[in-house]
Amino acid sequence: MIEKEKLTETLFEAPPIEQQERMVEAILFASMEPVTVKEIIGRLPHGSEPEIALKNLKKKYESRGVNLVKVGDCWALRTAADLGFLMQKESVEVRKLSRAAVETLAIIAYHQPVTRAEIEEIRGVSVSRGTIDLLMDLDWIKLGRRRMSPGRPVTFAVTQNFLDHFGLESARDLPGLKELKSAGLLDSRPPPGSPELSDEKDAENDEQQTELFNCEDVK
Amino acid sequence: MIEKEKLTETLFEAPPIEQQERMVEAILFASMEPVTVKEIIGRLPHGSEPEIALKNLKKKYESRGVNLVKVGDCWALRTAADLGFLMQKESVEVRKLSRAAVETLAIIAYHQPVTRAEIEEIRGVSVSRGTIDLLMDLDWIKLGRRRMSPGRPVTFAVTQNFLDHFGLESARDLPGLKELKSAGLLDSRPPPGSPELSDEKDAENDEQQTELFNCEDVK
Amino acid sequence: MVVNSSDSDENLSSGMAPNEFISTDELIVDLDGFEGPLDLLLTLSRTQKLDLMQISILQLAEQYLEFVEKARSLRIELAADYLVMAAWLAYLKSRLLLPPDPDESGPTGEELAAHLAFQLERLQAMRDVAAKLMARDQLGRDFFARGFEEKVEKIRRINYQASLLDLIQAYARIRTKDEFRPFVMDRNDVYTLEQALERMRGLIGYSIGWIDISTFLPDGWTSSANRIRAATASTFAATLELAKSGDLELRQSDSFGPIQLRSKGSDG
Repeated sequence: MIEKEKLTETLFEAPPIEQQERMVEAILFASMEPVTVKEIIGRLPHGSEPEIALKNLKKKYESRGVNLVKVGDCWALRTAADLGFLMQKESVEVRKLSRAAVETLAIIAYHQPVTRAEIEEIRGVSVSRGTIDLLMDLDWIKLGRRRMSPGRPVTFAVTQNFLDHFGLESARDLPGLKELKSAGLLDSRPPPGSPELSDEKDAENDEQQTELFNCEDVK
Repeated sequence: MIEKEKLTETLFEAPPIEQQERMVEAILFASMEPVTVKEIIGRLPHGSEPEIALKNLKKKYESRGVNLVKVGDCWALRTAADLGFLMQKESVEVRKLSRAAVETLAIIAYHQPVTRAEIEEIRGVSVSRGTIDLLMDLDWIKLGRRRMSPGRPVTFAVTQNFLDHFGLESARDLPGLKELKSAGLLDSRPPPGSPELSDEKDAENDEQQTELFNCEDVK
Repeated sequence: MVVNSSDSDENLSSGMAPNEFISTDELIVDLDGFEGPLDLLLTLSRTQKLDLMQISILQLAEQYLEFVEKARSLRIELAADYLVMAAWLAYLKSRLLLPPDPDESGPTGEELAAHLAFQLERLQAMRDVAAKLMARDQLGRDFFARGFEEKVEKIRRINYQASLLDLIQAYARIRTKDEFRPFVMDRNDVYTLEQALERMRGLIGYSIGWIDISTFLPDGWTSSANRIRAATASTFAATLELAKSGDLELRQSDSFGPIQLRSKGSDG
């Protein structure tokens, strides 16, 4: 069997790009959830280049009632936002989020990865367990890696599902991110008089921000 | 209300047909079930002609990975029938062939064409239907010609796929018993005086072996 | 960003026009609506109708302290963090108003004020982007996913494996299994004690006088050394057995000399 598969791999060339487009289209259409490029590759015949097919499809769907959007590492077909008014039937009642939840979500999105203590410092109040739980339940936030500071606190970051829900290609595309960053409002600036801790945090934070959403990288 | 609706009908023209197509496309995409024309009409702006939009869309999707299909009175977007195979996710489990299957396969390979009764005689146990089926499924054995003996029993022989899998050019490449012995693959010491089994077998199977694999031919 | 003291002085000297404030009463009624002291400060700062970067922190501190005072007079119990903030703002106020004490280390009043301004600005910025975020088109409200999932069929394929060696060994196993049998000694060259006894008993009656033991060896057991050895050993063992039972006598003239035997019943 293995032998046969190998033969298939070498004997048959990847399908023509038009055919690959059809295949990628079918895979994306069939799924409600965004599909990773890796999964697409796994389902296409060997040697296919879904990146090209995806690029072509994105263009083809640009003016249509359904658009091809990138969500993090994934791709998904979504109805065009201007046609939302037709969809009352499909629209789901989104629970109105409390001000605390909305603010906490925004802080996590713009400052990720961010610790609970940092969220509390920014908001000036403690973050209730319920708020974090709610955002976790919505699958909008997830635990990030632990911070390398005393106590090794957990951090929070936004999820792929968050990006999907708000129609963001990546966390770099968060509205106003660039302005906030250049205004220094995303810096972790500790209160004066606590220099030792702050230095360490600053250095680390810098690294993380560069990694997660370097605005300068966005073309 | 009625007054207002009438006004809307007369004051606003139906959107251009391309726009109607986008709308129908989005509705069909997002609907959980196939949608009736009536429902589409109910959701489109007044004066729209979904029949035309549907016809156009059907044509546009004809060669695509997704097709617009009519299901009774309803319309739905479905992945193209020829791409159904993409909707299967294969998981491959590697399993060792059972001893019974390996032995049966070996007998068929060495003695082909061989009847089931002969396989059973050589193995000393009956051959299960499942074993033969499995080897057939694997495309390692096939039916040979019927034996010209009472009952005209079917015979089994190995396939080209078998040869490919085991890296053999022909069944003649299978090592004979003498070679197995000299290679240390047979560690039984036949009692003194008993004739070499291979010789005996050779004589017995002469006709068949000349045709299919003469051990003496092996270089 | 940095709130300098001259700014503060100016604001202080110009006094606070009461109509510019949200009334403290109004704020106290809405106390439950505030998400902590920072939120309250942010709301107070808005009454200055200035860019957050230009607000007077000193003025803000005064407003806050006034708010706390009013709450106290109304016997409204404020949460601890509001009081902590009040204490800190009172301290900040004194640092901003009094000339800096050269002996005192730590951050200056201006530094502390600047940080508070930063915090307020940052919180406001977070609120602005939170609003922007929520105003975005949202999945399930403005744009929609595929209405139903087309089932992805899970196929479990079993890849059976067998190597050529497996095949050959299986064949070898079948073809050689008949050649195995339970272990038994090959007894072709063994002349048993029982056989010797039987033969001796039959012959001894006919013997007269001393006869060499070798003459009792059976026919056909003198062809090979193995057979002679086996027959001799058993015959000798048999004569010992018969001598013990008193049927015959044995004699040997010297070491390694010929062994002779005679029937006990015979005379001589």
